[in-house]
Order: sequence, then structure tokens, then C-alpha cells
Amino acid sequence: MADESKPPQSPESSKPEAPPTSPAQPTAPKSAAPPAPPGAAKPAPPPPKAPPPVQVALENDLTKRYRHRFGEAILDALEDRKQPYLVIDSAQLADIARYSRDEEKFDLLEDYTAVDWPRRDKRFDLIAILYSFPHNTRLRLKIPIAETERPASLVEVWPTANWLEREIFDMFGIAFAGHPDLKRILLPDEWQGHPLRKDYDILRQDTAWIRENLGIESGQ
Amino acid sequence: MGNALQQEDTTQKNSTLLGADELVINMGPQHPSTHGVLRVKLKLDGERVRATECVIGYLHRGVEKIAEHRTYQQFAPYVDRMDYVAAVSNGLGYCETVEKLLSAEAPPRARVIRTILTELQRIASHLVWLGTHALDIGALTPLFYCFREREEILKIFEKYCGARLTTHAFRIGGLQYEAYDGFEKDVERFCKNFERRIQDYVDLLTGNSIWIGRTRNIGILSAADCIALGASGPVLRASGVKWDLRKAQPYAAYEQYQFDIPTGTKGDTYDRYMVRMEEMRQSRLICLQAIEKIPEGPILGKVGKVLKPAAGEVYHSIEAPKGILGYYIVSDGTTQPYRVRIRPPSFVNLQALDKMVRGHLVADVVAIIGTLDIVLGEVDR
Amino acid sequence: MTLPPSLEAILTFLQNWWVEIVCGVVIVAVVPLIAGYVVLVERKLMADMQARLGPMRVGPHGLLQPIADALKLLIKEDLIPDNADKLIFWLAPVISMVAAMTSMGAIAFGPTFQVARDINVGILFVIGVSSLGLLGIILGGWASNSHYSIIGAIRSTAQLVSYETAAGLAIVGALLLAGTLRIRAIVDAQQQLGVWFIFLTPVAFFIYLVASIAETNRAPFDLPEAESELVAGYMTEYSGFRWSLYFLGEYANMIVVGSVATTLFLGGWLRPFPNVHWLDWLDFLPPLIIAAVGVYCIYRAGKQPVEIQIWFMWAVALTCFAVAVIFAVPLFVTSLKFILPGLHGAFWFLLKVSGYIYLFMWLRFTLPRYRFDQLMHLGWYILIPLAIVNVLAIGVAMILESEFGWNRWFAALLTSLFTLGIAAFLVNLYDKRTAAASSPATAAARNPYAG
Amino acid sequence: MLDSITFYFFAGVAVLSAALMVTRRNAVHSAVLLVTTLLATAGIFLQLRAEFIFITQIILYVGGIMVLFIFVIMLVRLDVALQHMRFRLQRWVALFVALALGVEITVVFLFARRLPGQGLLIQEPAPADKLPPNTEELARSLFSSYLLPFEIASVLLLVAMVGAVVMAKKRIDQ
Repeated sequence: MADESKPPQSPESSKPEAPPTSPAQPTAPKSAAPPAPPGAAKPAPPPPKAPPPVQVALENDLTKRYRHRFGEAILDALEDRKQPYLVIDSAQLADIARYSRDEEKFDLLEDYTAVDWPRRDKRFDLIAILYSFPHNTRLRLKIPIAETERPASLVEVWPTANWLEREIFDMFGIAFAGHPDLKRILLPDEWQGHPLRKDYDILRQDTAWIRENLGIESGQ
Repeated sequence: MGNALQQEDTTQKNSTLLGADELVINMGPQHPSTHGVLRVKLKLDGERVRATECVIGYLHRGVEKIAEHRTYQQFAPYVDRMDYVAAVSNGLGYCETVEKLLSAEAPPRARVIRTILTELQRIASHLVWLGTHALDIGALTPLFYCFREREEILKIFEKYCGARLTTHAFRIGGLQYEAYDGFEKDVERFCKNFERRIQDYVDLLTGNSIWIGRTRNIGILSAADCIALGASGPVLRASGVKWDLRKAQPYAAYEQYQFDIPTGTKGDTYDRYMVRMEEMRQSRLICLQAIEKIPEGPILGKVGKVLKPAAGEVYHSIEAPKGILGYYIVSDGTTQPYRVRIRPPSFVNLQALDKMVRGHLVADVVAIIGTLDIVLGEVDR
Repeated sequence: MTLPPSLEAILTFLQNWWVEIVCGVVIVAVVPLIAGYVVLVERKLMADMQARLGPMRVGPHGLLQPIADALKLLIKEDLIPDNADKLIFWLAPVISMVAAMTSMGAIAFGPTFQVARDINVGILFVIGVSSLGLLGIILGGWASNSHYSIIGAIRSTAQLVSYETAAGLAIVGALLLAGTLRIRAIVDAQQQLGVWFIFLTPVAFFIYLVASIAETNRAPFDLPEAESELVAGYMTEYSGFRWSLYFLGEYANMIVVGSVATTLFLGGWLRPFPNVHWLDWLDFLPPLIIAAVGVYCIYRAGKQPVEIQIWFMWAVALTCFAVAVIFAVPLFVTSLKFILPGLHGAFWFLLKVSGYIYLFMWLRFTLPRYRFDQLMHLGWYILIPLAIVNVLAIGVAMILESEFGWNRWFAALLTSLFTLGIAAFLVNLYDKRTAAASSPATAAARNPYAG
Repeated sequence: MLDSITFYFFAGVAVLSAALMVTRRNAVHSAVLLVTTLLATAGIFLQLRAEFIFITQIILYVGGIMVLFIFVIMLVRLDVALQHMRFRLQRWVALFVALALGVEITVVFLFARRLPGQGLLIQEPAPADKLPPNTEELARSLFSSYLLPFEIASVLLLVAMVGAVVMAKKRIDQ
């Protein structure tokens, strides 16, 4: 299980609280789609070589309609490998979601997840992947949020968001405002820590929980 | 934890059983028909289900976290362990997603062989579903027939890549192995036999009045509910939505082949049964068309030994046997993915369970879990 | 030599009752073995229908498997749940098995083999006592103190009470034709009429068939122990020896219902066409069939992989031949003719019972399981009304025959058709009801136990 | 000799389990003991060559009524319900009833001894094999001399059944 690319965190550390960012954090999440507030907090990463730009600004009817409707809330519209996505302001998330479903006919929330960028100002990106049955198109919404922020829950708009948001809460610790039953889904309720955060080492576990509930020393 | 719940319930038992109040019954995680380690807490009134709560995660292995610490190639075998009943489909989804991330493409020959293997895998997955579903409803025999046919498919896999269950059949950019001598013959023989065999299941189940009684009008999910709850695959098609990613957004080599998308009308368990049965027939037709003409040429595209996709992200989904299987991969320009998100069809479909079982009897819960065709390895990842 | 009076009393008692005592001991000793081999046959049949081999390891073709299973069950740890009611938990499986075995006592396996004296309520005795096994099920389910057990027990009780009604009414049909409750007299009546009652009242036989499957908790009515829903129903908490008692009770019950059906509907120990003398060559069938089994064993012996298995097969074959000779002797030796009916009667009787049990197994491997409310509806809306109509129809037919001089066959045909018409009507009605009530919204209002 | 042994065996079992039945606290245990009593009584019926009554006792009381009894006991917490129902005079009432019953039995026994051949004590019972077939006799008298009471009883049962259905239906409809 040991990972070659970085020194493993000692598994004995039973301390549930997340330690600060591990020293050998492999990489800076630099180049991927820098959203609205870039810069200051982000230390300059060492890009090995400049890749050809894969993200290009997107300008078509769809983005125009969104921009027209929501104006400043659409922070950016980009295309990455021919897949369009909108970077939107988390304050307007519920409205944009409702508009997407009702007006733009994105009736299926295909997936809803998050990505952790620990060195960024707004630490997390929420990623909502929408699919439209009538138009057979996909659209990604990318919602940068800060660590303490409580984004609006989308359960009202797409009921399928229920478990998906619970999983995000479980894995990233992002609490959704207005979720009917926000609790852990995959991990045990009493588990400490959120595994998919970048500062949660791959060898880490809630040793106390394991000892108490499974009666063994370590889950490794 | 399970014990605590049990304890708490036994004390209430006597006073609530006939009192038309509620009886909480704990189905699973060790229960013969929850298909693995699913635990469903049922609130019962008599034998009628008032509410359910799924407790999942017993099989959680942190696949998404592992992905962040493996190179792109190293992670490929891990995806086979999610839906272990349809490992080939998982691999296809992952390889195609990484190829998209690399802006590369598999050569035509590789794509056709991928299609054949994936369709065989679909049949195998549906066969496991049919056998266990029928077993849950009390028909013992179809299980053995189904596994007999599945065995033929697994033999083809074994001959092709050496593994039967978690195959890791594909490589990023194409295939590792050339199709073995007689591959087409094996597939053809299977397809020829399978037509007769599928008739056996039809004879055993389709017209059987007990089977119809147990599945008709059970666990109805309307098209609107399906879409709202994100249920996909046969569950969605059974409620009348003629939609299949293989047609809607063709991948691999599907655009070359003729096949139908079977749909149901009511969205009940019987419709889902019929849809899956017809899907097996259609998969068989796809295989037959594909082996007719497998293009010559290389099997591995030019992707290089070290994969370093340009920073960025990509989402790609395929029609796995159980529904939409999506991969969302974020690259930071290194050899390891920055984030891999897997959209598991079973996980999302399982969400519909609560809506489907309310008002039904305990026996129907079993039928409905079966008809959802979940694999806990994929639900929990 | 004078014996003390108490000893003398015991001796006279033994003199009067030794046959019954021996038979009783034989039943207690042999039924577990038979049940074990019924299980083996079931597994073999199931394997055959499911394209596999079944038990093959213990003995040639798994012939010693039941013994291995029995040993395993006997030496298993005997678990009693902490919160169980220990006394009742201990008692319940015993009740089930004792009931099944006691009822077997009154069954006549041939004109001469019967443990109990031929009491004049024989058939009622069998049915009544075997239904006591229900007490064992319900108490076992309660004593286990587990949800699955208690739901299994509730289902079981509801199911047995409902289906016993149907079975009882179906039996009444045959009893009307026989005019007696005495077991031997029922078979004699079939001999005198020259026809098995199944041909006079097929509907009653069908009702009894369905109801008896339900009574023995076999698929497709095996809801009390539906493993996909209730783990093992009322037996969930049982293990080892206690569990095997339930198991024995279940298989003994199968033999009992098979025997009842054979006695009432299939002519008991009578060979086919008992009164037709130019068919007397049918008497040669039993030894021939047994000899054929022996020949088959010899044929298979050559294909056995291990030497000891070859010897075993030869031993089985020779046993078969010996039995065949025993069966053949009274056919040729006139002075031994008197044992013919007893010997061949037992053969035919057991053959018919096996056929009946085979039917059970066949259905089990073929059909999916009913849901509980469907089961209750089938019982209350179709079988019981049908059984009542059938009893009436048989009465009418008998009066038509005796008072108006109608042809018996014509009367039977007419009434059977009439009953079948009613059946079609009931099924139609039931289908309409279920179609109307199948959506959960309307179905929720109805209680499955209310029937 | 043998008859006496079996009689005393059955009688002893019946009395003992009846006594245990009323003293047990656990309702299910009581029910099982009642079943034992009924079975022992059935055994005595059989000894009297009253096969039909014997089997009716088993089918109806043990197989039917007792199963329903246990069913109800299992599902409803009787001990709780009984605690609500218990009243203080119960013990005295029970004592009074028991005493009355005892006096009655004693009187009957005394008279029966004094007046032989008057119905209660048969001096010379007919030998077992000379008895008329019990089941047939029962049927004959039920359907001839006692036809009217028999029919009235069945109508009564029908009324009870309909009443139960009506009550149950009302509850479900609520």
C-alpha cells in the first residue's frame, strides 16, 4: 500500500484532527482552470513545461443565455477538450441550477462531486455534471467555494443530489445548507476526518474508531 | 452497531407487533438477498414497508483516494474491483476517459474488440442479475442456467487475457493483447448457443403467473422519477425512456452496429426484467455483427509509456450494464491524476430504493433490491 | 412356574401388542434415515434439473451423504440464544417431529402394515395429529426471540390454518365417495368401485395437492422459511440437532401427506387395475423394476473411479436382486401366496408416495415463490370456495347415481366440469381483484393476514 | 390392568399440567401446559373408545383453538394487559368457585356410589369390541334426534363468524 511518491504518514497517529498540509504535497494544482479570485494566496508552482492551452474561452448561444440571465454570477465560461463548463458563483447556485433544469432542460444531474485545491483561496470546487435529454448535451458547472462556506443544497432541484451531497460531505466535509438528512454515507457516522481532502494522507485512518469498533489495532 | 439496533428492537417487539405501530427490521448486512453487504432498515407496519433507510459503506475501499496516488496505468486495475460483475465495462470507461484526457484515440481494431468484450460482459452481468433476481423471488433453477452461460463468457475472457473476473482487459490507448486464434469462433459459438438458452429462461419465467404476480406493478418508477433520482440504465429504459448512451453519444465502435433500445411502459419490476432480457438479445446481435468484420491494424495507439496529460479535466461516461458509468478526471500535468471521480450507476440507482418499496411488502423489498441490480463493490467503492 | 401377576400382565401386553411396538420402533428408527435419503434424492434431482451433479463425494454418487450430514448435525454445537425462552426453545422442535411421526403411525402402508390398530377415524387421526406440528413451529418462532423467527412463525400459522381448511374440505370429497374414515376401508372401497378416486373427483385431488404443498411449507409456498426474505423463518435461530429435528419433521410430514393422498386418491396399495384379471401380469412389475435397478448399478459399477466404489455398487446391485427374488417368490410358490398383497402392496404404496413427493420437488425447482398476500388470496378466494363447491358437487353426483340411476362416470364428469367452471370463474374474479388492488396505494389498506 | 395404568397416567398428566397451568406466570408456558391437559383428556376419550370425540378434541382444541390462543398470546403482551384487568377480589372469587366446584364433585361422587346403575357409574361396561361404532352412532343421533339443536348451534356459529368479520372489517376501514 505504501506510496512511492511521498513519505507515508505514520499510521499510528491516532489523532483524528487533520495535521497541516503534508510537507511533500506532490504538486501545486496550478494550471487547471484558475477561477475568479486567483493569484495572491497561490504560491507560484513550478510548471515543468508550458503545455499548449487546453482550456479555451467559450462563447456560444448557451453561455450567452447564461450570461444574459445571471450576469456577474457566471464567472467564466470555458471549454476543455471540447467539453464546456461554466464557473459560477456559489451564491447563485440554487437559482442557476433551477434555471438549468427548467429553462435549459438539463433534466439529469449526472454527477455531483468536488475537488480539493488546498492552496487556493476558495478551497473547493464543486463539480455538477448536467445532462439534457432533449438536447443530448452535457454541461459542467464548477462552483468554487471556501472551506467554511455552506453552499445551497440541490436536493430540491434534483432529488438525486441527496446521496451525492452526502458523499461530498463525507469525503470533503462540505456541509450543504438545506439538505434534508446530511450525514456520512460511506464512512461510519463517528469517523473523524474527510478522506478525499488533499491533506488527508492515504495511509491515514481513524485508528481510534477502528480500535473501538473492530477490535483490531489497524485497518491497514 | 448492528447488535445495538437489534437489542433495542427486541425490547419493543412484543408491544408493537400487532399494535399496528411500527416494527423496525434490520435487513442485512448479512442477509441472503441483499446482494452483498447492503443493510436496509425497514420500518414495517405488519409486513408493509412504511419507510426504509439504506446503510452502505461496508465495502468502502477509498478507490478515489487511491487513484490520486497511482499513475494512470497503475490505477486501471482498480476500477475492475468496483463493479466486479462487469469489470470489462469499468475498464472501458476508465481507458476511454484517460484517452480523452490525452486527446488520443484507440485504433479501430482495438475499438471493435473492446466493443465485443464489453457486450459479452453486459450479457454476463445481466445473467448474474437474472439468476440472483430469480433466486430472490424463489426460483432456484435459473441461477444455475445463468451461471452455465456466464461460464462460457468467462472462458472467453480467460482465453483472451488470462483473468476471468477482474480482467483488466484493456490498456489506455487500445489493447494489450491481440485477440487469440479462434476468438471470433468462440464468440460466435457462444452467440449461437445463447439464443436457444435465453429461450429457456423465457420458458421458465416470462409467462409464469407466479413470476408475473411477483413482478408486475411492483416497484413502479415513472420516467420523471427516474430522471429526478438519476436512475439510469435498464431502470430508466423500463419506464419508457428510449435512451442509451451507446446510441446517444456513441463510444468505442457502437456507431457501426445496428441494435434496438428495448423499453418498457410501466417501469415496474416486470418491465425491467423484460428490458434486460431484450438487452441480452441485442448484445448478442452486436457481438455477431462485430465479429463479422474485425478491422486489421494495430491494437495500441500512440500514447507513450509515461502518461502525462496536459493539465485540465474531462468527463466521460459509458452505458455500463447497470447504467451510466461516468469518470471525471482532473489532471495537473503530472503522471498521477489529481482527482478521479467515479460516477457509479449502482450507487445512484440504489437511491431510488426508498421510493420504490414504500407501501410494498417485505417480500417485495427483496424483489426490488434484485431488480435494481446493484453491486455493493460499486456502491461503496 | 407361576409368574407374579404384574409380570404376567406385561407379558400379555407384549403378546397383544408386539407388532405395533416393533413397527413403532422401526418408524422412529427408520424415518430419519428415509428422510435423509429423501433429501439426497431431492438434491440429486435438483442437480439433474440444474445441469450439475449434486453430492458426489461421500460414497459412490454421494450415497453416504445423508449419513455424513446426520453426523455433522449431531456433533454441531448446540446454540441457544441468550434471550430465548429455553424450555420452549427446547420443546418446540420435539413437538414438530413427534407430531409427524405419530401421525405416521396410523398410516397403512399395505393391507397388513399399520402401526396403530385400524381405528375408525384413521384418516382424521393422521390429519389432526400431523397438524399439531404447527404448535412446534409457532412456539419455536416465539421462543427464539428474533424478528425473522417470529414473522416466520406468524406466516406459518396463518398459512397452515388457511390451507388446512382447504385440504380438509378436499378430503371430505374423497371420504364421501368412500363412506368411511377407516383407512383400510377407504382403499377397499376403491377396489370395490374398481377406480381410484382421483378419476372420480380430480378437482379434490388437485386442491389437496396444492394445499398439502402449502401445509408442508414447500416451494412455491415456502414462505415461512423463505430464505431470501426471512433468512430461515422460524428456524433462523436453530442449529445442529434441534434444527435437524425440524428438518426431520418437515420431511416426515411430506411422507404423511403423500401417504394420505395415496390412500385417498391414488388407490393406496392397490396395483393399477386391481380387478382386471388379464392385467395380472402387472404383478411381475415390482420384482422386475427392482431387478432393473440392480442391473443399472452393475452397469454403472464399471464406470466408478475407485475400487471400493465398484464393490459398493455391486453390493447395492446384489441387494436389489435379493429383494427382487423376495418379491418374485410369492408369485410362483403357491404356499407363500398369502404374503403377496402385503409385500407388493407396500411396494405400490411407496411407489405412489414417491411419485407424489417427486411432484413436490419438481414444482420446487421450477416455480418462483408466492408472496404472502398472494398465497392467502389463493387459499381463501380460490381453493376454499372451490373445495366447498366440490363437496356439494360430489354429493349431488352421488345422489344422481343412487337415486336417479345415472351412470357414475357421467355424473362424475358432469360435476367435475361444473366445479372447474366455478374454478375458472374464481380465478377470473381473483385476477380482476388483483389488477385493481395491485398498486401500493390501494393495497396498503388491506392487511395480508386478513386474507 | 393396562387400562388402569393408562387411565391414571393420562389423568395424572391432565391434573398436574392443569395445576401447573394456573400457577405459571408466563402465558405461553400456561398455554403449552393447557395443550398438554387437552391432549391427556383426549387420551382418556380414546381409552373410552370415543374416537371421534378424541380426534375432535385434538383437531379443534389443540390444533385450532390453542394455536390461535398462542398466536394471540405471542403477539399481545398479555402480562401487561392482565395487570390492568386484575382486580382485588379475584382471589376470593376464585376460591369461592373452586370450593363450589369441589362440593359439587363430592356430592356427585357420593350419590353415584349410592345409586348404582343410575347413569354415572356403569357397573358392567360392555367389552370394547362389542361397542357400537362410535362415530356412526354419533352421526346418527346428531342428524336424527338432535337435528334441531345441531342446526341451531351451526347457525349460532355462523352468526358469530359474520359478526367477527363485520367487526374486523370496521376496524380495517378506519
